[in-house]
Amino acid sequence: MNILFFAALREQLGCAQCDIALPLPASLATVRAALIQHFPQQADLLTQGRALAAINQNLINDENAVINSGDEVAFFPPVTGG
Amino acid sequence: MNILFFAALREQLGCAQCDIALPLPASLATVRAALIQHFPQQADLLTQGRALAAINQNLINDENAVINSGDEVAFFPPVTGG
Amino acid sequence: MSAETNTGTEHYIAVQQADFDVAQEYAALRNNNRCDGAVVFFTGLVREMNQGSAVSGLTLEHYPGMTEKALQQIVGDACARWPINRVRLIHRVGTLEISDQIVFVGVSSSHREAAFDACYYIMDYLKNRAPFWKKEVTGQGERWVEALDKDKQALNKWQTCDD
Amino acid sequence: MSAETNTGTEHYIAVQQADFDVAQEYAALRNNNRCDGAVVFFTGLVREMNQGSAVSGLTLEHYPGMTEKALQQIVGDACARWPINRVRLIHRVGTLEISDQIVFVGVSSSHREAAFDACYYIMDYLKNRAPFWKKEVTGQGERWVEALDKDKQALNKWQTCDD
Repeated sequence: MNILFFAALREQLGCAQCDIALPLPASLATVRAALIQHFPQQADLLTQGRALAAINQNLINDENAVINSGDEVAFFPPVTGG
Repeated sequence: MNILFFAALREQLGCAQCDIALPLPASLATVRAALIQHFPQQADLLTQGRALAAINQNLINDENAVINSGDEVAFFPPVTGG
Repeated sequence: MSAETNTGTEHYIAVQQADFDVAQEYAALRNNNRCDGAVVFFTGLVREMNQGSAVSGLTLEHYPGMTEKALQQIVGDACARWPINRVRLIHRVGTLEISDQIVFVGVSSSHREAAFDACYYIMDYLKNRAPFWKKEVTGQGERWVEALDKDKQALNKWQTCDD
Repeated sequence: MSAETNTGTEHYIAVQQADFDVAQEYAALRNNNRCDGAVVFFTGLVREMNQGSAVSGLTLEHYPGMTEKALQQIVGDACARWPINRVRLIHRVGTLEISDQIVFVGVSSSHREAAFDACYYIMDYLKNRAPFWKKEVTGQGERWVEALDKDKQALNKWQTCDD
């Protein structure tokens, strides 16, 4: 599955997106854990609270939320607009 | 002493100001009572709450406030600007 | 019928018959202002419907002298309460038509909280403490606008423990 | 990098690099609007000092697509909660300098309470939910702005019993 990154997280991971092999559907928690395994040096930046998650462009607070094949998934730092 | 009136109260009393003979200093309550005696037909319009009072252009809520000779005194309805 | 008063270097208070230009007021809040990140402003307009009747216009009466004093007091109180940098407050008097501008309150501050709260506070106190009175022209003739309990109650949100 | 969306007849939401004109936005809230007696607007500007450092400019990154969706959601929620008639919301992205305009939120309503509350609500939620990120240029180099606890806590004022 493809995952998008933005802002500081994009810079810290060194990429705007990455592909992770993972059977879907999977929970947000599972995807986050796989992401941490994929970027072990940046594990702390990817924990819940430090990295927010969006599924299909909706902010998701529930780590049990289900990600299906074809969903657009993104991780990014807390927002600072306005 | 001279007393100024504004807005609806000015129209209802039929004058923008009036002169009332009253020994000063006097309390706001005393001045209000004298005013009611001067305009018996409009007594209800002049009661506390219906007619606000200002002394030297400051809104006064305390009926015990003292009015001295030379003070500018005004009565008017609750305000409706903005 | 026009009075302009400066209450400090950065505040502007005016009571006037003339209309005001919001773009010009906004520029005055923003120009050469490198420290403020937030501007909040309010404008009050003449509405067509008020207290159940169609209105075709209104006249604003005021108490010259006391009006300016009351507005200065309100702005001063807001400045004492919040870290705001510039305030501009203009209230019109005289004859106005539907959709005409009545009042402008603009506040700049480093942060949005102070700007929002101070602007709202100034309007709430103006509604209760500044000696202006509206007389509306309706299909049934002229009538003085009644003061509303909800405007009095609006002040409750600004009560603090030491009031 | 520009997206304009109408969420209903009277609302306007845009994410754009271009600057906006407050006078034009105010006119759009006010023109042919005989029922609204109150307009409240907020503008956010680039401040020279932020989080303890002198800033010479900033870059605003966003998540295209999600940004517009998040802003529509916030405006829709405000409209469901307060009787407001027109909302205009513009947020800039890209490179900005000191004193540049970042964001505009304008709300019109019959009465001031709804206009003030809805405008403030939209800004508070935008600060927490809309995917924008600021990167500042300071004397010590570039840095991403840190999200603040006070912005998160600002949402508490909008909590209701049935939330």
